Amino acid sequence: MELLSIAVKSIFVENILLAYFLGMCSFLACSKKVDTAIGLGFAVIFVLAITLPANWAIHHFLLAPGALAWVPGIDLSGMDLSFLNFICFIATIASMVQLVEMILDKFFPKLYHALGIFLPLITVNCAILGGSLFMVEREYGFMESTVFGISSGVGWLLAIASMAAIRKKLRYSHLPAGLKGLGITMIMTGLMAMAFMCFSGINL
Amino acid sequence: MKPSEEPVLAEFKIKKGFDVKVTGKPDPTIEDYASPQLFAVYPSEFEGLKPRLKVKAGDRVKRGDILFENKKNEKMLFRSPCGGTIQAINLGARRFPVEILIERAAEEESVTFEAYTRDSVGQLSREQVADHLLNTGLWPLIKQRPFNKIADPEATPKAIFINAASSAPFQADFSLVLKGDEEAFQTGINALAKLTEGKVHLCKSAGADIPDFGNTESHTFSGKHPSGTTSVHINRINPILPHDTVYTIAAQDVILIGKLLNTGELPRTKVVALGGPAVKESSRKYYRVPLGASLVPLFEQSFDGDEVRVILGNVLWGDQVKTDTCVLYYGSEFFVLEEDRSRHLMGWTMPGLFQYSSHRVNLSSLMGLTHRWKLGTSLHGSHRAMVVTGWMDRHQPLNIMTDYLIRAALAHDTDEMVQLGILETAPEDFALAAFVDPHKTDVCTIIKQGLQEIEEEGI
Amino acid sequence: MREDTRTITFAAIVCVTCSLLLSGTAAGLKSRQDANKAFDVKRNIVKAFGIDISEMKRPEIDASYQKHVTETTVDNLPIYTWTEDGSDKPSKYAFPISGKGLWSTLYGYLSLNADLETIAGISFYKHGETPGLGAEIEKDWFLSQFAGKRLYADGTTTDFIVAKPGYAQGDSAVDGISGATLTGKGVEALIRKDAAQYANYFNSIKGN
Amino acid sequence: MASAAKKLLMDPFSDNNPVTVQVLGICSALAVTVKVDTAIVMTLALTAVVSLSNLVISLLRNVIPSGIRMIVEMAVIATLVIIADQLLQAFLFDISKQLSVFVGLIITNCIVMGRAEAFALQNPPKDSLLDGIGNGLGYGIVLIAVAAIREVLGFGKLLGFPVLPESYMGNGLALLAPGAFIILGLLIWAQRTVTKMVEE
Amino acid sequence: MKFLFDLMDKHVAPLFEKGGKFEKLYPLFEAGDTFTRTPSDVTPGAPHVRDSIDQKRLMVFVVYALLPCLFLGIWNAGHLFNINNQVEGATFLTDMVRGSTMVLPIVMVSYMVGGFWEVLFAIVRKHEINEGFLVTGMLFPLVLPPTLPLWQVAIGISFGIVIGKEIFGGVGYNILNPALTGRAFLFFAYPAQISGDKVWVGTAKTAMDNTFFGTVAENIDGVTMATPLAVAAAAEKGTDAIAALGDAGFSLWNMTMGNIPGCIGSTSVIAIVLGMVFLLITGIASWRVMASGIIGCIAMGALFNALPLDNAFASLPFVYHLVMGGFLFGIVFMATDPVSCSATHTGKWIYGFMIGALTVLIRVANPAYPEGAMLAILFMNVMAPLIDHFVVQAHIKKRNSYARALNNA
Repeated sequence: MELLSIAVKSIFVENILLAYFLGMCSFLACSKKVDTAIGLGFAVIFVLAITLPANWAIHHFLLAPGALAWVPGIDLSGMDLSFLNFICFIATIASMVQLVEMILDKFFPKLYHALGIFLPLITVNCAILGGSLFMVEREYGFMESTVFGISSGVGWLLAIASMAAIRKKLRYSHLPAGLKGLGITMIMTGLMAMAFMCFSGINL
Repeated sequence: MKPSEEPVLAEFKIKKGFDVKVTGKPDPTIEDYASPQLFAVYPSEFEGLKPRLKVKAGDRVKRGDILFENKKNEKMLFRSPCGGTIQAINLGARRFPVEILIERAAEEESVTFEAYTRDSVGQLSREQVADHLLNTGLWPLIKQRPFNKIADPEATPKAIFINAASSAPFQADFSLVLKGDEEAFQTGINALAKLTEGKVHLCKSAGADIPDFGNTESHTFSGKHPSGTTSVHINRINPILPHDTVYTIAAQDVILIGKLLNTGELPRTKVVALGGPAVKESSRKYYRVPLGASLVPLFEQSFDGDEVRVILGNVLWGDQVKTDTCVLYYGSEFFVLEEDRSRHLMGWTMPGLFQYSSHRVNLSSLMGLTHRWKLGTSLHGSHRAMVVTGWMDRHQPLNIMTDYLIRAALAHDTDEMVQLGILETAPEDFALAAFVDPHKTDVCTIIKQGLQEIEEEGI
Repeated sequence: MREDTRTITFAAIVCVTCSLLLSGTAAGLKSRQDANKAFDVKRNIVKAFGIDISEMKRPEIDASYQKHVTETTVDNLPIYTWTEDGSDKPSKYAFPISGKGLWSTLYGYLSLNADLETIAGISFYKHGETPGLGAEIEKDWFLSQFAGKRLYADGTTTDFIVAKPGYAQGDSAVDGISGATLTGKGVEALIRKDAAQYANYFNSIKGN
Repeated sequence: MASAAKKLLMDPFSDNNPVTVQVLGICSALAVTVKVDTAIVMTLALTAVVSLSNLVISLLRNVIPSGIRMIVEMAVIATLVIIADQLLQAFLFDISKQLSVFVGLIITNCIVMGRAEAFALQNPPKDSLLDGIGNGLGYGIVLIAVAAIREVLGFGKLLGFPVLPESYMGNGLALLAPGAFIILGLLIWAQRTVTKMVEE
Repeated sequence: MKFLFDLMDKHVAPLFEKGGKFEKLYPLFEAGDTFTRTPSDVTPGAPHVRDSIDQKRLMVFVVYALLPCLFLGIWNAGHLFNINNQVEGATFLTDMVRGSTMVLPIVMVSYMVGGFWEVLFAIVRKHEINEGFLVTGMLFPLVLPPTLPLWQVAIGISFGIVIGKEIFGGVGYNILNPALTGRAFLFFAYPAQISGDKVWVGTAKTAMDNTFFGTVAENIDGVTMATPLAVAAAAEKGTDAIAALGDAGFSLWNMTMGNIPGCIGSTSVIAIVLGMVFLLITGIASWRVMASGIIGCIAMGALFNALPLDNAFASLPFVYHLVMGGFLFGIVFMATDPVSCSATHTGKWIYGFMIGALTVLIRVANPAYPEGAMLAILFMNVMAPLIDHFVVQAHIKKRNSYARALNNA
């Protein structure tokens, strides 16, 4: 139940894009076509689902205050390496993306070609790093982190896919010159965020 | 219709559609029309044509002499419908010859070609048939899909569709036209059959008195308009896939080809219907008219006033032509409407008893079953942004999402247009959509431009 | 091969430099950061004791905390006491409160007067409620209502109420926030919950 | 000031603004715009990081082995961000609490990486530093503008001081995420209408 | 009459046409001109005849459909006011008069401010004035509580019209329903006044007020009453929500009648059904959306009934969901807005169903917003293009397989 609640919350209520503004760059750049958007969305889900548990382990066993207490022989329980969180997380993300790319290339070439161009982009997608940082801040456990990762990705996918569909519909619109592109996308994102707020406060 | 259903021999019942109830049906009698001496050929009738003139004003021509050729395909010739003197060649924008006026001589000389019987046509090769038709100037009667343009002689069509059906208001009834010309029709079919390795489909309206012909596969279509349009026939019988080509031709044009082959001379006459609310009741009938002959005397006695619109075609689909037009290369009916610029007080709120409508928003739609309306050309409103209501799709029997196709065309998204099936269509298929649309979108033009874009880009 | 060596050397240098920099910063600033965190807690406790800290500077708050506040734990529950100058008996008792509001968990401190029945003050230091609605719980108009209200009805149980806005009646009710009924309900529930936890303790010292 | 240097510094303010024109780095920008003070701190942090990273990368530009270029850039940026975060925690604790994870997210802010890649790798240190400062402040202008509008609309205050009459009723939407998006959208509209920029 | 029209055509029209003195104000002239008489345009080409309906007629007919709601809303506002202020000798007539003073200003502000933006954008952006604002201007006040301050009405309709519609290019180009956008804006911007759990039903205004419309009992500054949704949402765990509603004075009957507190237009099921029947007979609004919406609402309500949940609202029979709050109004008048709703047939079924289901879900599971309908519609407005995208893709797939199958046959 707790996990379900996290899932619903991170897909709808606290959508990582619409409520926390994360992953905006790729959201703006890749929401012109629905198929691209969906491809990128799945790539994000995939990478979030892998990096969050990995980062959780790194944080939990290496970096958190007192995390090194398990090391036999020396008393390291006083160590607090949490200031290394950022750099370790981003390194994990970068190497995970690289790894995923290689595995896909080797074993699922079709999927690799479908996602190919998006994967490197994901490294600098702040939704991924943000996911890890939120996980630490909210003190999620391992399962919670995994669920949070996947459902944040799903939330992001939902947002970018519907935005892509909306932008397709917007092609027929008669927009003021200055609003074309970035401007209207921003406002539309705002209206979308407003619509998503209907879920805020849902208690399951 | 599901693909699993057997399409051969089938009588196709088209469920979706709409009949525009308009007054002015022509009597099913054919009258011979004694034409004046003025004849004309309109190069502007042929879309995509680049004419190179072979005559100049003052030249004397025989019936069947070359008037101009197509620069894009120099085998494609256009010949004179009568013998006489070239009176004038009127140029339009960019010095494009829009009309060539010919004064018929009292004594006509004719160019003759080789004659065939219905069976000897069968001995010819595809190339011979095509060259003969190109040379005699009758090839442009054959059109092709996609793009609804003059057929490409080099293409290998997977089928040929002869349209002998009619569903739009007062299209000429082919069973009437056919009487007495069965032989020519069969000859024409035999010639066409040479052009394809596939089948020749003869599509008829249900209930029409048209016998079966050899060398063809007959299909009957019933239902409201547009059950009689070529697009519907193609869609139900053998839909076009990307990179397919089919040839299409109107049934009366097959007779013209047949006559050419049988007689070795250019055909002299065809039958046209004259109807519509603005035509006097006594004049509403069929006329056997010489090809290319001036229609001024006929029109003068049939309707009066300047505020009329003469349409080559029917009320839903056709081009407006001048009131002093001559018989054109294409088409077998003229439809005359009044130009209606009347304005109605508070039109937006009146119950709408006296205004024709297909929508239940107007009370008049209740009378739509039986009553026939004297329609005019009023737009009944002004243009508004298009809203996808699904109404445009209401009467569309083609398996096409009309609204989305139009949107894709508006957005110049050629990929999506092709995916949505624009290649199967011609602008005329969207006439009903434009008719019912409350936003007064100029749908047919949008589709036409969409098709042009795709043709320019290549599929 | 030479290229590879160079790359590796370069990477090593970058790594070492970065880690030196980082460890240096982290070590050098650690005590300051910890002090900050500790101060944040202190400030909220002082505020919960009903002291107006809006005009006070950091050293003053620190000093005031040093001087007046004592931390103890009873049955693993933290308790903070406030002793006035020159007195040896605590005059106020504070304990942490937390619980669900509408969207988020609310964290704060609640303090009691020496009678151990009425509220001296309350503060919230962490929440994620809607600005302008639920977030009004950290505003003075809302918090200042609590002072003097009765928390324990008969020494053990509590019937503290966050009422509909404008409907607070009696000495153990405060007005809720209009438009944020549920945050108010949450505040009511968490006060009741934590008050019940501490009821035994307060009863025991009241007996003395 | 030399006009070239001035151009480096001033261009990002409007004509080549990283947020409204180049569409970079909006991610974390909006989350800290509820109040002006957080926006200003964020601006300073980002400006410091982007200018210093530009400087460092530019200094290293001739010695970085191309194979590990990106990783080195990443390491430099991450280091700088962590230092910035540590400093904030030590000296501006309240604000760093409000900025929460968003300081850390400067790492993935496309402006930093983008300027390092696009500018610092090809240009001398002095220019790179100026470019970094210019871009950081250009980003900051947008951030602070959005924050100012949100704070005034939402609280009737600016930097905590009341600017609207007491009776002004705060607009709650301006404080929520949709408000930030819409205000930024309108700002972009205004800016592009003035500069006559059209995106197709 | 004819003389007047001739005068218009000959002397007034040229002033506004190209090169005329008031060329810039042409949209205004055009609107007035075509309002009095249908335009004289003829078809530009094939098809040479057109159907006699136009957008103006459709939009105006939607406004007609809304009139019963407005009428009952006015009566209800006055009626509740008079009851709560213990006005003596209140009759139907005085109820109406009182209600008019409360409701009509809201409608007028909505039309005036909305119309102002429409005209401004039409002139600046050189497009025609679209009759769509007639519908928006009427829909918007009907989903507001009757005591909303007028300045909020003005801000709300401005946001709805400008951000919700005009910046996209006007009616037909927008993504969200403009009236709903305005309503949602108010909901989040000024939740205290509009959050939907309580509605002010009466404020004695001035002394003159009192003498004019009957005597108001003294010392009443205003009464707030909970709406049925708020009562049901507040029902304690394990209790019977029907009983709670009954205690608060709500029965199925008065919720159907509509003489209960709530938004102006959406309390009376009877009035809404009148409008619904009109829309369905004329075929203006999509029956698919309405049907699937009601099915969705019933299905979700029944599902909650069946689940063993410890939530009084969840166990409320689904019939109540249909008559409570703004659901019916929303699904009939707002969800069916052809511009913002799903455009494909299949899409409409999904769209409507989801609105119904989400409405109940939000009502039951989201204690923050007892009124789920408006937000559910807004959310589905956002999702509609995506739904349509998938429907169109599926259609393309089916088309291709149909063509292939026939070709291989």
